[in-house]
Amino acid sequence: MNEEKKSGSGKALGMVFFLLGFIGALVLGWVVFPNLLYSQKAQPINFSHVAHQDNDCESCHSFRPDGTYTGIPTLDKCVECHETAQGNTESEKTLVEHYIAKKIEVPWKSYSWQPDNVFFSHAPHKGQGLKCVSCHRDVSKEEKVPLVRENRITGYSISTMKMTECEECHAQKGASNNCEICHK
Amino acid sequence: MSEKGHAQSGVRYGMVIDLDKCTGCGACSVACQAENNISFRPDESMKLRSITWMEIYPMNNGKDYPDYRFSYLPRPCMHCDSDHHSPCTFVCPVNATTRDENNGLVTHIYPRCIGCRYCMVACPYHARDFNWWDPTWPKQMESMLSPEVSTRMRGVVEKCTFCHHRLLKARSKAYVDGADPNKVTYTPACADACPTRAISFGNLMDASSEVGKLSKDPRAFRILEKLGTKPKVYYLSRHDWIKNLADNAIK
Amino acid sequence: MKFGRRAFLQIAAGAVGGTLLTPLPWKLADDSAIWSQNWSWRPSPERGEVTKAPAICTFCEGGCGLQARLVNGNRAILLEGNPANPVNEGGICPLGAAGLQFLYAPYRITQPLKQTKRRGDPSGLQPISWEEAQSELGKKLSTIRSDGKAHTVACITAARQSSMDDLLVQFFAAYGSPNLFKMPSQTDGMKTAAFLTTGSSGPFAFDLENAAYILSFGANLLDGGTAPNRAFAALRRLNKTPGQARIVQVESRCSITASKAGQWVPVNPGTEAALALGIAHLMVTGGAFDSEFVNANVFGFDDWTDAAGKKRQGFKSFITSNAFAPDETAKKTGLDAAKIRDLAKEFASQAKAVAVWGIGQPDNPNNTYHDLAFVALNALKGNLKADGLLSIAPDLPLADLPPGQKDIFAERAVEQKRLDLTKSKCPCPQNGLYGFFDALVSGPQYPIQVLMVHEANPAHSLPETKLVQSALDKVGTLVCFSSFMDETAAQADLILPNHTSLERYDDAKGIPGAPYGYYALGAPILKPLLKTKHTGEVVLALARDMAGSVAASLPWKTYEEYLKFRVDGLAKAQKGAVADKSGVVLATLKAGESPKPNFTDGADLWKKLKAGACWYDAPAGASFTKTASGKFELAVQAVQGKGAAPAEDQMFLPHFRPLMPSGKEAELPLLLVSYATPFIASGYLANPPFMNKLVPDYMLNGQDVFVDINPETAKTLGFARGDLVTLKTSQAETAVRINISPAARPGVVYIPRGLGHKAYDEYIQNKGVNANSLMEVQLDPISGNGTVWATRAQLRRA
Amino acid sequence: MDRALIPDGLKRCPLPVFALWTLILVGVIGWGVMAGAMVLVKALNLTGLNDYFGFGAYITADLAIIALGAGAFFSGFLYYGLSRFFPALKELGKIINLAVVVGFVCYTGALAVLLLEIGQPLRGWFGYWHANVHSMLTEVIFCITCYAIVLVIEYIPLILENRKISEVKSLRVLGHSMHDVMAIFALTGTFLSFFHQGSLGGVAGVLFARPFAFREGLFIWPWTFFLFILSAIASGPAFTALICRSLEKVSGKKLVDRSVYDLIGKIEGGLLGAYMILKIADTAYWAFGLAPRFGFKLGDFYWGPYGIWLLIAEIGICGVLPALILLSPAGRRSNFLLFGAFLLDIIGVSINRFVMTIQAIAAPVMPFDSWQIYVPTVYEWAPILAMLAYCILVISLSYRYLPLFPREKELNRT
Repeated sequence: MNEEKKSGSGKALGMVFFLLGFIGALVLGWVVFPNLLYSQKAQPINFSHVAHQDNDCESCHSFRPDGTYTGIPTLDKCVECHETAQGNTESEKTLVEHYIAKKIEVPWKSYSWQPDNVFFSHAPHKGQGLKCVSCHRDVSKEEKVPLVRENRITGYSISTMKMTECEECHAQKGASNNCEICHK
Repeated sequence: MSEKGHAQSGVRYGMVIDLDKCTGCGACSVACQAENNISFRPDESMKLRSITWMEIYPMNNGKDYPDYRFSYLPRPCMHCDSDHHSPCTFVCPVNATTRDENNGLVTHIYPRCIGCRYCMVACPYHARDFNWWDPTWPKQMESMLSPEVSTRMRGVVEKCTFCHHRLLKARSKAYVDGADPNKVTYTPACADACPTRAISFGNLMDASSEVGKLSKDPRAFRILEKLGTKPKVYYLSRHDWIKNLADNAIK
Repeated sequence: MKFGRRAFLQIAAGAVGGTLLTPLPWKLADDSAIWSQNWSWRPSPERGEVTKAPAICTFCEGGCGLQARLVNGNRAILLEGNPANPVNEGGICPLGAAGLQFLYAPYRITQPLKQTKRRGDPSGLQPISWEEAQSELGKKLSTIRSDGKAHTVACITAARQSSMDDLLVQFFAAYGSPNLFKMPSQTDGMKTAAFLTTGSSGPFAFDLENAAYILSFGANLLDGGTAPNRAFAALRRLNKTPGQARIVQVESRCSITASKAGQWVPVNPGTEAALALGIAHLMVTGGAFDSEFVNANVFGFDDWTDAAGKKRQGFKSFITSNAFAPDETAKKTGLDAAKIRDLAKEFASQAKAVAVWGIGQPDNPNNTYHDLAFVALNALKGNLKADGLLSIAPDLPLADLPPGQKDIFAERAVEQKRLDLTKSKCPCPQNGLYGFFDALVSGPQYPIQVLMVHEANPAHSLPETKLVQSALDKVGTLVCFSSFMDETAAQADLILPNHTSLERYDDAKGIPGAPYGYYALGAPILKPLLKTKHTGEVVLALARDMAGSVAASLPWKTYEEYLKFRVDGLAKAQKGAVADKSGVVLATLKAGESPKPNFTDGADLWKKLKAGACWYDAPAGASFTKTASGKFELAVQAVQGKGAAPAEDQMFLPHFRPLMPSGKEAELPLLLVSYATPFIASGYLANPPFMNKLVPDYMLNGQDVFVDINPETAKTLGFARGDLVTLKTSQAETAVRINISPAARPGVVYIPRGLGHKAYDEYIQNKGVNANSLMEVQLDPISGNGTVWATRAQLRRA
Repeated sequence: MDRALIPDGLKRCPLPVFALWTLILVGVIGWGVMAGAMVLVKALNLTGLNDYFGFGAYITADLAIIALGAGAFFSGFLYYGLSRFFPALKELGKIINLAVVVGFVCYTGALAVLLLEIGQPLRGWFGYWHANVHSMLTEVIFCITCYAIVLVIEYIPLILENRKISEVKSLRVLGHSMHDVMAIFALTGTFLSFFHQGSLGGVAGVLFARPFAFREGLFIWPWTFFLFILSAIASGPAFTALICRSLEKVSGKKLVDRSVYDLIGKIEGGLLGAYMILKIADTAYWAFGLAPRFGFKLGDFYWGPYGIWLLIAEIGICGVLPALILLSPAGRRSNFLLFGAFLLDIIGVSINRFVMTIQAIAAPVMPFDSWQIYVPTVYEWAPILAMLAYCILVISLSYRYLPLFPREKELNRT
């Protein structure tokens, strides 16, 4: 292999090959990889927030007396209205027959599930000029619950808030950013 | 962080353990294990690898029968209040262990810890334990695990947190009740459990509090005060031989 | 090829460059870190609402109030003390704090089992349904009964403070067997002594709460005995002021109690009573005793004449003899005379001084004559006055069970003597268990076809294991009601697993050694986790199926109903009150001055008790109306019983009479004493994993147990710390390691109790040796109680 | 192929012999890598470490090897930096290449072992990302990494000098141009090394609750910072020289002039002497000033296997003695004494690193606490030995295929 006499065309060709690899990598990294990384999981049954608009968020997502937050309601909450079917949607049918009748909790998937090592309490955040939608998606017009996109490596939902976001807001609001404020 | 120079907040959580009341029964240590999801193994007799946040140290007066006397000394994390940094927080390369200058708690965050064990080397009280194995429980006993404390992973350091998750819970309740979250009080599991009421806990800077008073008691002393670690755990004893064992003194 | 390679290199270069400009490498690095923070193989506790549920602690007889933390009402995550309970005031002992590890123990028995092969073969234990199990046992019992052999059915239970105890008594009375035995306890000795001296049926109780000076003769106050809280409170109260000897511990070993006490009086093992009599001698000779009380209420202080008109020596002339003079006492106890004089002076001069013994020891009772010596000391202090520091535990006004109806079978069987009494006679309340074992082993008068064991593990937790085992081997069918696969259950022919105490209704009727009335109720904190059943329910079902008089004697449908019935009686009595919030101080209760009831009827009381409140009442004091003399008897006429009067006068009097352990001193030169430690559960329950962390490595290391010996003893034997040696007693021979400790008395070897389990799981199995297998039991001459104090032993190089 | 790679005009041992030698080394490395993999998979319970000994063999080996690797930066500093003012130092040019190779292997090896030491290797990079500026370890992590990179850059031109590679014009040019700027890298390296050698000392020195290790401040650092630097430069070049000598023995050739050894001897003698004076002063102050303030006698720090002999060995036999030898011309003249002294010097510094790491934590601080003994397991030995094997392998390869020693040809004319 004698490198001494390299033709100009060779150089150009080299450039082409280089770009080939370069652009290929960019596409892989920016387009393909993210889609590979996140799985798409459907909720066990559809839940239409619109259909439940007659009552406000608190009537289903509320605080317990000890300051903890109920998050996604458990079955007994559903039972309050859906002892028997109210309408005739498929998902309500499954709710009544499969879950309520058999007393099985609906295995809802959370969109903003925090890992065990995180302590998050809604209590301090409520009434700090924060609305539900400041952190959660707006469900007021939501007929159909979206798919849950889970990171295949970490298991985090794509909409799980990461620490940097918490830190920023805490910094802005002058709230403590000490580790144990949010970790357990 | 620590640069703020501490104690500005007026809250310094601390503990006082009365060795005249303590019988060394170990209830504090067991309650701590249950409260904090501390893992255990079939054989726990290899003490240098056994995870115990509240360790019961034996000590004796060095005399022979029948003048011999001994005592037990429960040792939680001292949550050292030494200036600027605690021995351990000073050395952690990744800020996994820090001291909250709002309340003096020295905490350790497992997901951040890289397991270099420099903090263990720095701590003269052996208050820090390393997860040499993947923590595992008998299947049935996984039902006993508390959701209020995360289970650890192997390869990280852990230690007594003064049950800071109880503080967080108390604060949440205060927010909901509309009370002042900075005025809440709480007790760690060990103090709650102690059957002889030998352990008291509270704000050391509040002179009217029980710990505020007891820490000024003539019987009060701390371990290794000469090192300037300024522990926030005080001990009480009426026996000189016990006090003498608390700090090195050239005889 | 050359071209190809260069092209490849160029593409690669481009790819590398490009990749670095995408999130890929950085995201992967970050995600792998996050992955390591949430490894799927570490458990992630289910989240949800955390609630509290009241409970009572039945892991020992202390009757502490508990509080369980639950997640979503179905997962118990923590046991705490109940702050509203006046006994433990929110405190909890290590065993209680680890209690959930029994609920979730891997070695729990998940459903009824039947042995289909040789007894003890684990592969032979086959799961059966509850119906099968119950009918199997029911049929057996019915057939035996209809053969008129009801007396060949026996039972051993540990139930003492629980209403299960009365239920079993009722069942056996109706069924027609006298052979119902309790696991031995100090309470047995307390009852014997109380009956002999005061004629009452209840055990002695000590007012630790109001004592200013506690002279403890080897009592286990702080070393992890049963019901420790009152001792803890005393320590708290009396340890305040430096230098003052408010708690004095008389014991051969420097135990925790000895170390924490204001003063430790080291004596030869088993000579505590000798010291007590020595002190009595000085008090009487020095006239430093409550003569007013003695003259008015004590029989047998002066010389007396017995029923046969024979002149008998009284306590006064007996104790004043030189045999009890300080020098003599010094010889026996190993103390110096001066020390004994000081002690006597101190005890005599103290206003509120009480002599205590046996408290907290969950194990076997004492030599009765020695207990009488301690009682005598209190009598001399006048502690048995109405509001004295020594009294009789009050009898709770719980509803009595309906009079058991006896049919022909029951009548016939009950004529049969209880197996242990077929050889000896006993005029007093006593524990016949060891007599029962002896009878079984030495070819019994009649065979035992069925032995039921309820919440007890005799195969491991009773001293002289060898004897117990050979007795169990003699039994026709062994039926176990244990929740756990313990050593006894492992060799059962039929197992009907009980709920653990946190899954069932249970109660605590008073606290051993406590003068005040106490009753607490425990309701299940969650649904039973396994296919288990409350033994009380099983007994009721058995009775129902037998119909006739048996069913009629146990009319309750459920155990809950039975307890409601009992509580109803408590309510009807309109005595005592409930403590539903913290702040109730039992110490201030005066004898006879009951608090005003703060509950209306049975239903109301039940509601309050179920919500975690406990019932309490004032002390009963002591009365001597039932004795032959109508007084407190220092000279115990009851000793005579039905038999012929003893020849020697001292047989009526408290005296020092150690029951000598077997074996030659030449061969077994040392004494072995087993001790309880707060770090190891030594009763029915095996040590929970949490507590294993407390056990120091100089007590247990890997599989090796350490025995404590004095440096001097070690020197003479030429042992160094950690040496592996052979420990030999008349009972067994085993390998142990040496721990050299100045806490040990020269010439004595100390071994911790509660180790050496063979059953259960890897967290418990094969750790150390079972002290009980080395210890020797002597039957007390008066009561026939199995007593344990020391065993001759030898240590030699392995 | 092998022939073609060997620098022309130089003699090297026959390929089979070399192959065998390589094979052995690769074997050892494989063994160590296996052990390392086990540790990564089954976690650190395989080691002899425990809650008492958070640091052990891994750290000790790293500290020692990094100290000895200091020869690279210091020789570089003397040669590229100071030789302008002290022409005598030009002599070092004859050995500077070897120094670079030694430095390279020491640092890269150390980094590899460091990966095993942490419980959560996957999060190792937190050290850069979430750095705590107060932690000496942070300083160590950054400096070592940077300096390792510098060493790679310094090593590349040597590789490019390989006969075969230098046939490629572009690479040859690159090589030469890198040589010209080497001075800059050498000085950058000097700067970085200065810091991390020091911060390694800081690691022990800042443990203010560990009376054995803690030293008081000088400027903004505990003075162990400076003691470590001094001890490193007082032993690094000696290590390089010793390796060079071993190469000579093995290959049976003369690789550098005796004068080079003599010069290094002089330098090391001076530095070691200076270090010893300060170290003794430090020890005295620690024993009679610092420790008593914390309630300790010197005797409290020595027990059982961790006896006072360590102090005597470190300061006396492996400190003062070699210093004296190296300072005396007579001592330097005798090969036995000279290289003996070098060896002692190296051992001494290694002992120092061991003592500051392991004994510092073996000594109980709480009066009712007890001494403990640390025994490393094969899972600690194997990777460490593998690291050494790796060092030897790279040095062997470099010696065989690269013109490390400019004077080799002349010195071995026959």
